[in-house]
Amino acid sequence: MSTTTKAAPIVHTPDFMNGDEFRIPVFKLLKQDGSPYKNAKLPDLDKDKALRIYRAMLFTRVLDERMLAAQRQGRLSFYMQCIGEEASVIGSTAALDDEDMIMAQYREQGALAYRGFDVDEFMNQLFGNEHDYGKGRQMPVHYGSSKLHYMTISSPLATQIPQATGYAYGQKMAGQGHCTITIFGEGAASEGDFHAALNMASVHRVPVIFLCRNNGYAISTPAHEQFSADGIAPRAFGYRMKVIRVDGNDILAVYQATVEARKLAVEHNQPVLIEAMTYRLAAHSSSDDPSGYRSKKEEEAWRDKDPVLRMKLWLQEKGWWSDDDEKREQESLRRDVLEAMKRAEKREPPELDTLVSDVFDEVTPILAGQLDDLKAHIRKYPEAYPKGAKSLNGKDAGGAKHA
Amino acid sequence: MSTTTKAAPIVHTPDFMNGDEFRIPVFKLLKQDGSPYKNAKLPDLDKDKALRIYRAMLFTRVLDERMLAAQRQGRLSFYMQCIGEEASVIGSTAALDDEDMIMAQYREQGALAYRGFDVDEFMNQLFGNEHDYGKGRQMPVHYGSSKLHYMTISSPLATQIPQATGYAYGQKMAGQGHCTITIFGEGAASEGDFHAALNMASVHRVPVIFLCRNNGYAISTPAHEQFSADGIAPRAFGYRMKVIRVDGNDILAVYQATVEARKLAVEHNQPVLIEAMTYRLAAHSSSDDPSGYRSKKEEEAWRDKDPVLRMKLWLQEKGWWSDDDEKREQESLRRDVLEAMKRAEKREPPELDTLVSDVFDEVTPILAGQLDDLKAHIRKYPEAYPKGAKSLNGKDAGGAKHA
Amino acid sequence: MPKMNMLQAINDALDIAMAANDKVICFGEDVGIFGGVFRATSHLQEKYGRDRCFNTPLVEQGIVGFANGLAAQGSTPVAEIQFADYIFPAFDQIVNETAKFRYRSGDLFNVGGLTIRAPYGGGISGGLYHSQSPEAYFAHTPGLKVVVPRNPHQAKGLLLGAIRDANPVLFFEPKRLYRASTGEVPEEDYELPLGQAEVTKEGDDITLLAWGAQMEIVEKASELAEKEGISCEIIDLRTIVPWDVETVVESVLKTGRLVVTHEAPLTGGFAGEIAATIQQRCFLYLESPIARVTGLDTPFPLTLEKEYMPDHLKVFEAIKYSINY
Amino acid sequence: MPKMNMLQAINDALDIAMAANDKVICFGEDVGIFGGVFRATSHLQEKYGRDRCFNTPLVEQGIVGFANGLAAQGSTPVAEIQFADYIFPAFDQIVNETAKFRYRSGDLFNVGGLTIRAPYGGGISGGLYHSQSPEAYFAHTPGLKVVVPRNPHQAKGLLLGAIRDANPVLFFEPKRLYRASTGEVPEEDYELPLGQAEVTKEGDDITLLAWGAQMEIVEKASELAEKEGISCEIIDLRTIVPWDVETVVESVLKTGRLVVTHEAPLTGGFAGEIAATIQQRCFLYLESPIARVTGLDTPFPLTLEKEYMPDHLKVFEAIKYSINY
Ligand SMILES: Cc1ncc(C[n+]2csc(CCOP(=O)(O)OP(=O)(O)O)c2C)c(N)n1
Ligand SMILES: Cc1ncc(C[n+]2csc(CCOP(=O)(O)OP(=O)(O)O)c2C)c(N)n1
Ligand SMILES: [Mg+2]
Ligand SMILES: [Mg+2]
Repeated sequence: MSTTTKAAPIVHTPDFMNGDEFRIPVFKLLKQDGSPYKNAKLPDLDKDKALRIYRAMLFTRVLDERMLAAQRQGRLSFYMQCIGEEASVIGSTAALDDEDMIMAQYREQGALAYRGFDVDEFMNQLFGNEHDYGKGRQMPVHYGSSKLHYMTISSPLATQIPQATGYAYGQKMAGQGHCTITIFGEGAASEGDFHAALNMASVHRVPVIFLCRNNGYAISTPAHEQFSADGIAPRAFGYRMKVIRVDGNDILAVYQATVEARKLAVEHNQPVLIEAMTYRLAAHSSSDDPSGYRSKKEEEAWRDKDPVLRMKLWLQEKGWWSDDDEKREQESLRRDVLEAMKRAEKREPPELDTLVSDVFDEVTPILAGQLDDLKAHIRKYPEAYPKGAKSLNGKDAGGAKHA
Repeated sequence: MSTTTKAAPIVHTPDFMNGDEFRIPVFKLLKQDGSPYKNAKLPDLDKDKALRIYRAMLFTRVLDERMLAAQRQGRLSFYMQCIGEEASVIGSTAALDDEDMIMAQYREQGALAYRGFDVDEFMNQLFGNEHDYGKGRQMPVHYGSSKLHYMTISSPLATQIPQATGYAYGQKMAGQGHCTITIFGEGAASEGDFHAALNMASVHRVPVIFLCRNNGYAISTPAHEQFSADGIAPRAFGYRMKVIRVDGNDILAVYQATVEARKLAVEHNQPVLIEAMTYRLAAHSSSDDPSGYRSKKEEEAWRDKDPVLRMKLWLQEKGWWSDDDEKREQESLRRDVLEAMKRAEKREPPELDTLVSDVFDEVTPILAGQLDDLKAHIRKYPEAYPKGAKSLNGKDAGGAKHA
Repeated sequence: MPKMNMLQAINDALDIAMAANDKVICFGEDVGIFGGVFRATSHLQEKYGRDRCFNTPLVEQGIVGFANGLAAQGSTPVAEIQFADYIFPAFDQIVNETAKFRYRSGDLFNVGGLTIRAPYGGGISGGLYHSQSPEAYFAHTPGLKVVVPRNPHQAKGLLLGAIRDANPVLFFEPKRLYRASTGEVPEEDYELPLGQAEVTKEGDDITLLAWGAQMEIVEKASELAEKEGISCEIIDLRTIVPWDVETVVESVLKTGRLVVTHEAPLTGGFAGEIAATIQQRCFLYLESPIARVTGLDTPFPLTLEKEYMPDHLKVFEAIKYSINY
Repeated sequence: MPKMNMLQAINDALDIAMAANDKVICFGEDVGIFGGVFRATSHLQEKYGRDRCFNTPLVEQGIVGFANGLAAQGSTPVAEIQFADYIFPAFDQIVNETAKFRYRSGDLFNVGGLTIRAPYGGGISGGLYHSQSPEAYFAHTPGLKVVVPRNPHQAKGLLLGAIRDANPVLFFEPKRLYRASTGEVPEEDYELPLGQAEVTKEGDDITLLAWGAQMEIVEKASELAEKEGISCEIIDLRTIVPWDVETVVESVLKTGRLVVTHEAPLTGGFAGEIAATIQQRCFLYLESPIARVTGLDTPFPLTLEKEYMPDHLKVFEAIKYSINY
C-alpha cells in the first residue's frame, strides 16, 4: 500500500501549486441568439421532448411571476423564484430517467414542473392546505413528490447532498439502473456536508450526480466572498471525481453534460460533479432586496443571457415553436395558475391531528395526550384558534386537562 | 461580478476532467543514506539548530519506547507513538518562529519536545497528577503549553483546523508577524471542519499553515478507503490555496517547505497546505493491534525509510554527530525519562476542587453546591474514594446533603 | 431616552462594543455590507472596516470553529448564526470545543471572549426550520452560558454583558420581537448581569417563569388571571445557564405554585430542569404540581402554528388549574 | 443458551439482522475488516461482503447523511459512530434531518429504517471525550427513538427491535459493560419491545429508575438498602424516547418515592424530565422529593473519575435521604 495512488514525480525545489496551472473550460452549445456554435454537435432531442422542456420553463416563469405577485399582495407568506436558472434545473432533469431521484435545494421548481407536478399540487404546498402532501408543515416552496421521485425540500442547506450519496448507494445495491441527482447552490457547497458527500461518493463509487448552480450569490454574499478558487469545479480534483463546467443558461449544453454524467454514474458507478454557471436574476427570496448588494448593471448583463429566450430562439429556428404558440401558452398558463391559486386558498387547513402525526409511524401515548389536551383547550376557546376549531366541528367535547 | 474569477476557455464537447491531467510532485532533499539528491539545495541549518532538531527526535523516540512499555506494564492507561513521523512534526516546527502557535492532533509530541517541554511536564500530563497543567482531566498525550504556544490537544478530530484559521486571523489583526500551524492526519482531513478551515483561510487571507501528516492509515482504515484522490494535496485547488507535497521522512525537505510556507503566510497572508508523505510505524495507539489490517512487509518497507536514521546519517556526514554521541544521548534520555516517570507516578492526584473549577471562570453556585455535596459524601466513605479523600484531609467535615 | 426596537438595541450594543474595544470582531453569513438578514449588524462594516465585520462562507461549523480559535487567541469574536435552527452544524464545535476549552486545558487556554448570537423562536410563520428554540440543548452542556433577552432594553444590556463576560455565551434573540418589541433604551454603555433572574412583577398566589418572547405571553396571561383575582408573580429567567435557582426558589416558597413556559417541545425542555429542581427545593411548600406550558413534542408546524404555540390562553388555563388543584 | 458478553450479543444481533434481510447495511469508521474498534462488527464484512459492511471515511456528518439517504431509499442502514462523544459533528443530520424527515414530508418519505449505534458512558478512564452520555440531547428532539440496553440479553433483543422498528433509532451501548457484562443469550432471532420499561425487581418503599450501565449501580445500591430494611422497586427505562410514563407512574403511586440516576450532568439531563413529569402525575402521592443522582455539571474528568461518577454509594445515600425525609 502506498499513501498516494500514483507514483509521484520527485522534485528538489520547493515549488508550490495552487490550481492556476490548469484551466477548467466552460462547455457551451448554443449562442444567445439560439444558433449553435460552430463545431458544436447538438444532442438528439426530438420535438416532443424539446417542447416538454420548454413548456416546463415557461410554466416555471409564469408560476414565479404570479406567486411573487401573490406574495406582494399578502396572499402568500413567502416565495422563491427560479428565474435565470431554468435551463440548469430543467435541462439536467430532462437528461435523466424520470424515475431517477432528484434531491434539490429550494430553487428547482422547474425540475418538478418538468416531471409533471401539476399546478394544483404546487398551490396546495404553497398555501399549506389540507391537500398539501406536506400537511402544511413547511414554508412555501418546500415541495416533494414520491411518485415523481422528487425528495421533499428541507431548509437546512446542503444536508441533502450526503443523503443523495446514500440514496444512490441504495440504488446501486438495488441494481435497477437508477441514479440520484442532487442540486444545490454555490453557497451551500461551502458546508461540510458537501465535502462529505463528494468524498464518500468517490470512495464508494456511487451513481450520483452533484449539480451545483453557481448563480453568483448566497443571499447577499457574492461568490468571491464564498471562495477564492475558480468556482466549485476544482473541488472535484480533491476526490478524483469527474467534473464538467457548463454554461447554465444553455439548455442544450446542460442537457448534454447531464446525459454524459448519467452514463458515467449508472454505467460506471462514477459520481460526477457538474458546475452550471448561471445567475440568480431575482432577489434571493420575497424577503430580500438585492439593491443593497449588487448593481442593476450586473443584473442587466445577465438578463441578456436569458436561458428561456435562448431556448425559444432555438425552437423557433427549428420551426417547432412560434410567437403565437408562445402567446397562447403564456395566457393559458397564467389562467391555470390563477385559478389553481383561488382553489388552493379556499381549501381547508390540515386536520388538527396532523399536528402530532408523522412524528413517528404511530402516535405515541405522550403525543396522543398532548393532542387531547390541545383539543380540549381549543374547544374552550374556539375563536382563538379558528383553523384548529374547524377540524373539531361535530366532534365530541372533552374536559380540560393540563400538562 | 462574474461567478468565476477567471475568464474561462470555452469548449463545445462535453469533456470531463478528474485531476489526472496534472501531477503533484514530492519535494525531497535527502536520500535515505543521508546524502543530498543531486541538484538539491539544502537549507541553511547551523549545527546548533540541527542538533536541537535531532535531540528532539531522539527524545521523542525514547519517550515513545519507554511509555509504551510503561503502558504494557499497566503503569499508564494509554499511549500514542509518533514513531516514523518525527521528521514531519519536528522539521516543520523547527522552521517556525518559537512563538508561532501550534495546533496539533495528538501524535505530535516531537513538536512539543522541540519547543522545550521538559520531561517532567510530559510525565505530569501522562499521569494526570496534581502538576499536570490539564489538572488530570484528559487522557494521556493531551499535552498543552501556553508558554510554548502549543494548544492543548483535544480528542475530537479536525476541530482544531478551523480554530487554527481563527487563531491566525487574530494574529494577523495583532500584526506582530506570527502565524499558526495546524497538524493533522489524512483521516481527520475527511471531516467537514477541514474544508471549512481551508476555505475560510483562503477567502480571508489568513496566515495559517495546514500540515497534513499523510501516514497511510486512520486506525485500521487505509488511505485508499479514506479518499480516492492522489492524496490530500489536490484539495488545495478547490480553494486556490498554495500547496506542496513533501517527503515527510526527509527532515530537511519538511523544514525547507515549511520555511517557504511561513514566508507565504506571514509576508503575503497566503495560507498554505503541506502534505507530508509518511507512515505510522507503530500501532494507532496502545489499544490497537495493526496485524489485523496491514502486513509486516509493508511496515518493514517503511522502516527502511526511518526519518531519524536519515537525519543521523546526514549529521554524521556533516561531522556533527558520532555513534558515541548517539549512545551517550540515548542513555541519558532513557534515564531522564525513567526517573521523571517515577517522580510523576508518586505525585498526588489533582485537588478535589479541580472537579468543578475551570468550567467557567468562576465556580457557579450550582457547582459549588455540587462540590459541597460531594465532599460531604466522600467524608462519609473515604475508603471508596482514595484520591478524593486525600485532598479532604485536615479539612472540616460537613453534613451530608443530597441533590 | 431614545426609543428603539430590539434590532436597533442589538445593533447599538454591537456598535458600542466595537467602538470600546478593537478586539471585538463581528462575522457570520451576510453580516457584512448587507448588515445581516435581519439587519442586526447594519453599518458595522462601514464603521469598523471589513477586517472587523465581515461575511463568512456559508459554513456554520467553520464560523464557530474560526470563532473558537479567534477567542483562544485573545480576540472577542461575536459570531452570528443566521437562524438558531442552523446552529446544529456547529454543534460539535460548540459542545465539544467551546464548552470544554477552559476545563480541558486546566485554564491554559480559554474562549471566554466568544459570543454567539442567533435569532430563535416561532410566531413568524417559519415552519420547522425558522422557528426552533434550542436553548435546552446548550443548557445540558457544562461550560456555556445561555442568555435570552425579553425586550430592547434588556437586549442591549445583556448583550454587552455577554460580550464582556469571561465565558463563552450563547445569546438567543427572540426574532418575533425584533421589530415588534420597542421601548426606551439608554443611550450609554451599560451592562446587565448574567446569571440573575428578574422579578418583573410581584404577586402572591402563583409564580410564572419564562424568558425571551414568552415573557409577553405570561404577562398577558397574568392580566387575565388578575381579573379573576389571582395575584401572579412574574420572573424573567434571563440567563438559562447558569440559572438563578435562588430567585425562583424564594418566589415559589412564597407563592407555593409555579408555571414555567417555553416554546421548545415539552420533553427534555428546560422547564423540566426547573420543575425537577424546584420540586426538590420547595417540596413541602408546593400546593400544586409545577405546570409546564410548552410546544408540543413535535417539530414546529406552519399552518397550525397558532394551535401549536404555548400562548397566553394556555398559560392562563394552567394558572387556573394550578390554583384550583 | 450460550453465554455471551455484550459485544458478542450485539455482533450476533447484527449478524442475524443481516442474514434475515439483505437490505441491512452496516458501516462506519473501521467497521470493515477490522470489525470496529470494539469489534462489534467482527466478521460481518467477511460474511456479507464489502458492499454490505464497510469502512467509511472519517466524517460523522457524512456517515449519518449517507445513512439518512440510504434509509430514505428503502434500505436498512445500521451506522456506527465510533464513540458517542463523536456524534456531535452529525448532530445537524440527526436533529434537523433524521428526526424531521417523515413529519416534514407528510410521510411521503421517511428514514424509519435507520439505526445509529454508538458506545457511550464513563468508567473506562476515557476523560472528556470517551465518556459522554448524550441521550438527553436526542431525547429533546421529537422524531427520534433512543434506546439503551443494560445487559447482553437486552442488547440483542433491543437492537433487533431497533433495526426493525419503523422509526429511526439511536442505540447507545454502555461500553463499560461491553466485556464486563456477560449472561445467557438466546441463540434465536428475538426482539424486545421499544417504548416499554421493565420492572426488574419489585419493592414497596422506593422506586429506583435507571438505564444502561447505571442499572448495575442501582442494583448494588438496592442491595445496600435492603440490608437496612428498605424495599426497592427497580425499573429499567430501556427506551428513553418514547418513554414509558405509565410504568413509572404506577410504581411511584405505590412506593411514593423515586430516585433517578444517570451519568450525564444533572442540569438538563433526562432525570429532570422524569422528575418533572412524575411530580405532576403523582403529586399527591409523593412522600419526598424526587432525587436525581447524576454526573456533576462539568465535562467528564479523568483522574477523579471515581469521585465524579454517580455510583452505588451515592444512590444509596439518596435512597436513605428520601426514606428519612
Ligand atoms: C445550514 C443553513 N445555514 C443557513 C441558511 C440560511 N440560508 C438560506 S438560503 C441561503 C443562501 C444559499 O445560497 P446558495 O446555496 O448559493 O443558493 P441560492 O440561493 O443562490 O440558490 C442561506 C444562507 C440555511 N437555510 N441553512
Ligand atoms: C470526530 C472524531 N471521530 C472519531 C474519532 C476516533 N479516532 C481517533 S483517532 C482516529 C483516526 C485518525 O486518523 P488520522 O487523522 O489519519 O491520524 P493518525 O492517527 O493516522 O495520526 C479516529 C477515527 C475521533 N477522535 N474524533
Ligand atoms: Mg447561489
Ligand atoms: Mg493517518
